[in-house]
Amino acid sequence: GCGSSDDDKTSAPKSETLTVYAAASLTGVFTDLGKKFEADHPGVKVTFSFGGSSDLVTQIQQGAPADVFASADTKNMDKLTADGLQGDAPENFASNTLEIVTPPDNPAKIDSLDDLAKKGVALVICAPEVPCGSAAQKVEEGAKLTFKPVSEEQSVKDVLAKVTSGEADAGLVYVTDVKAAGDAVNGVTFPEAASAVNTYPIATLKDSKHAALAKAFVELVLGTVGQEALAGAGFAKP
Amino acid sequence: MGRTRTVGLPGWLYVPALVGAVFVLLPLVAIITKVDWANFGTLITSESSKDALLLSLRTSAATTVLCVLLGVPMALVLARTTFPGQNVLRSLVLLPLVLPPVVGGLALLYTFGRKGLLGHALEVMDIRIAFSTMAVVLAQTFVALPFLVVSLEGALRTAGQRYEVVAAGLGAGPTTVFRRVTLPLVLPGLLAGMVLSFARALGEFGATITFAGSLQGVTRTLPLEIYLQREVDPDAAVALALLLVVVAVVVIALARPDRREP
Amino acid sequence: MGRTRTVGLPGWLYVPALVGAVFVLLPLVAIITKVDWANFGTLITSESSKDALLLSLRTSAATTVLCVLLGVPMALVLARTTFPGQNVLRSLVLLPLVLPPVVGGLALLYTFGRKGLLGHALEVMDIRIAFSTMAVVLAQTFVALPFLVVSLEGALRTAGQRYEVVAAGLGAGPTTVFRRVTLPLVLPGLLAGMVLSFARALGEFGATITFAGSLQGVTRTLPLEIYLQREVDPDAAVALALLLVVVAVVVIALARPDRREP
Amino acid sequence: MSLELGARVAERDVDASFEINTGQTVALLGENGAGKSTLLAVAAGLLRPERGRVVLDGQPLLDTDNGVDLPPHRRGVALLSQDPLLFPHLTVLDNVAFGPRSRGVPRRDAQQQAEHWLSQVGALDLAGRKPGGLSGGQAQRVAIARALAADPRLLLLDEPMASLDVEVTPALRQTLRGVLADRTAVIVTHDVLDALLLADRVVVLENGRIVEDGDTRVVLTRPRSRFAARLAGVNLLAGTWTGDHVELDDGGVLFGMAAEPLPQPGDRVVATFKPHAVAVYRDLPQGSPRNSFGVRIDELEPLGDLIRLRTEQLSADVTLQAVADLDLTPGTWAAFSVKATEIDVYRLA
Amino acid sequence: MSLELGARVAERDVDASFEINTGQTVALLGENGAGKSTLLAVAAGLLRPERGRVVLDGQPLLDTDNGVDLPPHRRGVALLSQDPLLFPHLTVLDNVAFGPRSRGVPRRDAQQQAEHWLSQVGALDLAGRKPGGLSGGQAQRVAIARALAADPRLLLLDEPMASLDVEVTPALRQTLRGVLADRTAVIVTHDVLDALLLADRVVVLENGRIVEDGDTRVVLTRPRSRFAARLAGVNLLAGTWTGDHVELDDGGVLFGMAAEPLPQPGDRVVATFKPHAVAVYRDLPQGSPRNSFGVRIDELEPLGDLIRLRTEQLSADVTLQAVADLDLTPGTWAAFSVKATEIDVYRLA
Ligand SMILES: Nc1ncnc2c1ncn2[C@@H]1O[C@H](COP(=O)(O)OP(=O)(O)OP(=O)(O)O)[C@@H](O)[C@H]1O
Ligand SMILES: Nc1ncnc2c1ncn2[C@@H]1O[C@H](COP(=O)(O)OP(=O)(O)OP(=O)(O)O)[C@@H](O)[C@H]1O
Ligand code: MOO
Ligand SMILES: [Mg+2]
Ligand SMILES: [Mg+2]
Repeated sequence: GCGSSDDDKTSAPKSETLTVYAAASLTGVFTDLGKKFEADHPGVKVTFSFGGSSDLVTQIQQGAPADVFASADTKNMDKLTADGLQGDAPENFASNTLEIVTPPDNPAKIDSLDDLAKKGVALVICAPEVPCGSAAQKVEEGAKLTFKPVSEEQSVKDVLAKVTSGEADAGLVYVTDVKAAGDAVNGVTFPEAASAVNTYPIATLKDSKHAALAKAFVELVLGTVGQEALAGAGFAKP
Repeated sequence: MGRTRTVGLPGWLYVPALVGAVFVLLPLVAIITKVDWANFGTLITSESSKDALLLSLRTSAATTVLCVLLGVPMALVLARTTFPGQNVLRSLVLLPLVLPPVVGGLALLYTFGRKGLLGHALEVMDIRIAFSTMAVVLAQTFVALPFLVVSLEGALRTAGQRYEVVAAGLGAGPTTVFRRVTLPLVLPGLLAGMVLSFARALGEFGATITFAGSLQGVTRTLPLEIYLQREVDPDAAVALALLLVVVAVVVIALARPDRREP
Repeated sequence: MGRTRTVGLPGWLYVPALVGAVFVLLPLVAIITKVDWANFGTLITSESSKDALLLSLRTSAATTVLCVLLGVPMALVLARTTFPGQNVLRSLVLLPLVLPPVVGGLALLYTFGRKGLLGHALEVMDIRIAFSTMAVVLAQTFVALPFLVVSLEGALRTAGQRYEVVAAGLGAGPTTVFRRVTLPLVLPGLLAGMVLSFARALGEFGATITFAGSLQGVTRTLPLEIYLQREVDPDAAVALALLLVVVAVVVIALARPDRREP
Repeated sequence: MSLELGARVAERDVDASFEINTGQTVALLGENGAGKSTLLAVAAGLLRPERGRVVLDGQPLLDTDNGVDLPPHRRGVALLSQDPLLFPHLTVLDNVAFGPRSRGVPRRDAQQQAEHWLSQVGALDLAGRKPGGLSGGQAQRVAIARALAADPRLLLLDEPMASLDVEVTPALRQTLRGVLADRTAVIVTHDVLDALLLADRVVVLENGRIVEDGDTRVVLTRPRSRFAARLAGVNLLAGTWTGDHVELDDGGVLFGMAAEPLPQPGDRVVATFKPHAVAVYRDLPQGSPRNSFGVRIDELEPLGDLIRLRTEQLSADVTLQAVADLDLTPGTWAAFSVKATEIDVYRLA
Repeated sequence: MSLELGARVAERDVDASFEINTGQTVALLGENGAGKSTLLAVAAGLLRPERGRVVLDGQPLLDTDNGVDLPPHRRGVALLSQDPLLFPHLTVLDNVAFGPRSRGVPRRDAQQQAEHWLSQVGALDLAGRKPGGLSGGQAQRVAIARALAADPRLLLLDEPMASLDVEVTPALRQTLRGVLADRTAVIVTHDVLDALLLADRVVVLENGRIVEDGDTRVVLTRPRSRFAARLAGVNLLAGTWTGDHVELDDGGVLFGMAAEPLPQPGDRVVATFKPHAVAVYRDLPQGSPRNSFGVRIDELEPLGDLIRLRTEQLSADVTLQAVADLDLTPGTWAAFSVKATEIDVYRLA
């Protein structure tokens, strides 16, 4: 961005588009925040590209036209900063912890983390390679338990889907996922969750053609409006 | 009217045929039972759904055209010429079929992306392909092209060259033979190939999200929208999936040629 | 040896054919350039990679068998009989092609899952499909079956019924006609369909992960392993993708029949 | 009656029906497009007519009025069509053995039968070949062997001798003669010899309708249709009997000998006479033959030691000497003259 | 020499070569599988032989020695093959107009030409049909029209008259005669009439080799090969000249008149005589004809007013009366007797 025409402070309501790349787990909250942002900035349209954090990073590395990137973990944000693609330094804006999820009728009678290791429980967790899986592994090791999952999924949503469909008796997902799923599931909190907190960082991007707008969006997320919305969706403070 | 007689099929054959049909149809029925009919209308007429549907139809149509332009010559070269390494080439052309679409999308990124093989050349020409609607078309073409090539090559081989040879003997040059004999004779095969590639393009997800991203109105096709809606509103996702199915059935039924025995 | 002559192709046709070939091949080259050759061996021989490869080969082979058992009768019924609603049925059978695989996987869950359409019936019989290798095969069959049906139906229609009619006139009953005339005549088409379904099964990702889950050695096929490795070790993912490509090329090349003009 | 074959196929303008006895062979004659192959297709069960009835030895194979329609493989009817259609994936031997094998004959026996029929058509040396490597006539011979090997209750042969060479034709005709002797069969042919030597009866089709049907020798010596006459090589003119002579349809007058059953004045009749009986002059002669016509010679054909002169309607056989003396070439005008005693006049049925 | 056609195709055991003048028509004769269609395919450029040379009007179309091999569409050679192969997606009219259109003739003119040729083969009324709806003979006629309409420099006809009816054959032969008169053409046929009326020259193939090549009338009246003799309807026996008589290859002795160029003792010769010249008895006669053979009669064929008796090697033409008097039927033993004056003896080249 060698001094491109991104001076958006001009009050002339010309149409501009801000592009936000955000982790899939932020879909609900960020869509709402986007609407809010558009209301605050007439003539600006916010579009989102939601996806797995690592997909998004790869795309940005290959030149995707992103102005803001919000990751579901620090590892993926680190890849970006390693390439020097961030604008301002990343800031953590939310965190998430694990919660046990079961079908509404809780057929396997799961009350605690220990119950997940019971024989005959169809347990589904994330694979250790993805963020929610490494969190699950930490919890498992911390509690000195040995899980025998029937499946190690690629993403939290895949875990949730197995539980909502009644296929699995229990799963380990994020608090926010349990909240978003509403009546479709039953959540069981457990104290050991505190040992594995997942942090969400956000940053503007170096090549952004709307640097000022991007900054404004990051500020919105970090500000009270953003934090309230995130809390409403179940996210904790970073 | 006098009717040419068909030889009957062995009766036992209907059993596995029925099992197969049920196996394919039951899941579709299952989807339909999950649809929230009360809100079906509002779910599929939201701004983002309409954008996604239109984008899907536009890009799939463009993909089909591109597949015909590139695939027909490829099928002809594979079916009508012989050259060393032809079999290897044919296998390679089939590869997008076997590549998980996400890997295909990655491969496209490595090719057309900023840091890709052609990245520098494209940058010099000031062409940005990735993350544009063009990228969606390229991703869909990459996965759909083998369908057209394979089905058309098969049709060309089965049709044989007897009529082409006769036409050449009557003085027709290669272009005339191609236009007036080859193409009309394999038209059913070509149409079948077009339907297949259109269908494959319409359902394409993995390569698109990886190579083109998911921007509403620009790169977010119907399958991507379905995926996204699943995060926030599973009912909407199911409704959209049904919409996709209906669109596909309509297109396939419209395109189906009146296939009579030759 | 005297050779039957082929009519030449118009010269201009080679240009788009070449463009098409480059378009498909360049991304494959791009992948190869990304491979970390120094560690290639160790990357693809890890325990999890070997498990994934073996599982992929086993399930894809089983899928191909299942596709033949169900798809051949289906193709015959579609090509050789007429009944009301046949065109609609044919479109519906094509649907798994157009359905994004993830949606297809959901549909399978809604059907064979514990709470699905057949869930109760299966539970009574104490059959648990989800999270088993059987589920992988079902998911792959669901997406691969249309390939076999479409290509075989095309071959059957192009081959026509003239020889079958002759055979019936010589006193052969439907089963004999099927075994001794129909099947041998469309063998190339059948093999092509088998290659296509095997390839599609080998690359299947979305439906498998949604319906079968992902557990090493049981349900985590090579595409799932690739996807997972991408999160932690992109080098390993690229190496595995290349492995998948090589396996596919080998299988396709081996299966390719010696296709001579009929 | 053992074979009853009738069909109406409006789309092809065919509406014909005939019957033959068990063991009889009928020759189906007629010009291109007359409907010969159509009738065979109906009998074999390959074409379903709007209305049709096929009864073989008392068993209805097709009866549209009563909804009977046996599938081809249950009819016991083998059809040798105009196109050999040998199974491309089977060897010549296996092609011929296909029929016996389908009847349940064990493999070795079937192959022996196949070898027998191949040697009958002079194609035993081709046994191991694939049909793709056969010449046109070789394929035709194998197709004949395959049809014969099927040993059907009814054999339908559509131009079996087309494209066979002069070396094999007489021998094959001899073979067919043996095969057809005690077999119910229908043979389509454009060759009068086939009809004469192989068939007991002749049915002539014209535009999808039967115009003649009778004993082979009777039809070919006393043809009542132009086509049969042409085929038999006799001259035929149609007209009306006046009681004394024939008033030809094209205006002329012809004197001849009325044959039994005697025609009545006003009856439609045909007059036939042999080309041999025609005397040829350069000018219209005066003399005893009261029947003379000015004609333009279209064609000269050698016929044994004679030359056959063809005009638009008539033929005359003359010696080479006469051709030379009269300087006859295509295009010459000449006078044809026939004695009344040489002309037979038949009442049309 | 205007057409030079030579090819060796080992796979099919064909190795033959002949030449003809511009405007000449040659009839290619030979038994099934002799290699006739193979030679035509080489000329048309559809089959590439190991070695071959095709030169038309001085222009090499194929010359394997010098690497020349023009593609079919640049040869100006039209081939009517044994299978009509009409384009199934085009109407009859468009099929016939295909050749002219490919030459660049405007649509309307091409269609007019097509109509002309369709009327020449008596198929104008089929113009609007699709080939799928034609009878076998109708398709054959349209294929002839299509080949003729292409107006090639060299016309190759592979059994054009097979499966045509007796009504159309003479007229079509007449048409072909006109078309072939000033055209370089090769016609494959199994019918001696086609050869006699359409061809200036005859080439006879046997097992892929040329065994006879010469003026039509000469070959058919003085055949030197068994096949040509059979075709011409004359009897032919091969043997060695002793100076006085012929010692036949199968052991007998034959007296006849040696023709110019006179054979020398020890020369290979053929003896020919007409079936007409054969007298038939029930027992071997004593008398002037010194040449008598005991034979078994295989077949009786009507031939005009006569009956042709066929044995394994010989034919005799006798009257119906004689057949009745001698009670001749297939299988009867009889004596054939020929006067020496009726037998011509030729030296083999
Ligand atoms: N498949 C078809 N569809 C429609 N009409 C057809 C079809 N085949 C033949 N016909 C027409 O039906 C009529 C009878 O055809 P058929 O094949 O029975 O004639 P044929 O007597 O066998 O003639 P040929 O001697 O030429 O073989 C012809 O006018 C022909 O054009
Ligand atoms: N495609 C082929 N491949 C191999 N051999 C063949 C092929 N076609 C024909 N032949 C063989 O080549 C020889 C010559 O065949 P060709 O077709 O030239 O015979 P033909 O003289 O045209 O006979 P016909 O009178 O039966 O048409 C035959 O022995 C035949 O079996
Ligand atoms: O976006 Mo993530 O990568 O859902 O855990
Ligand atoms: Mg016919
Ligand atoms: Mg031939």
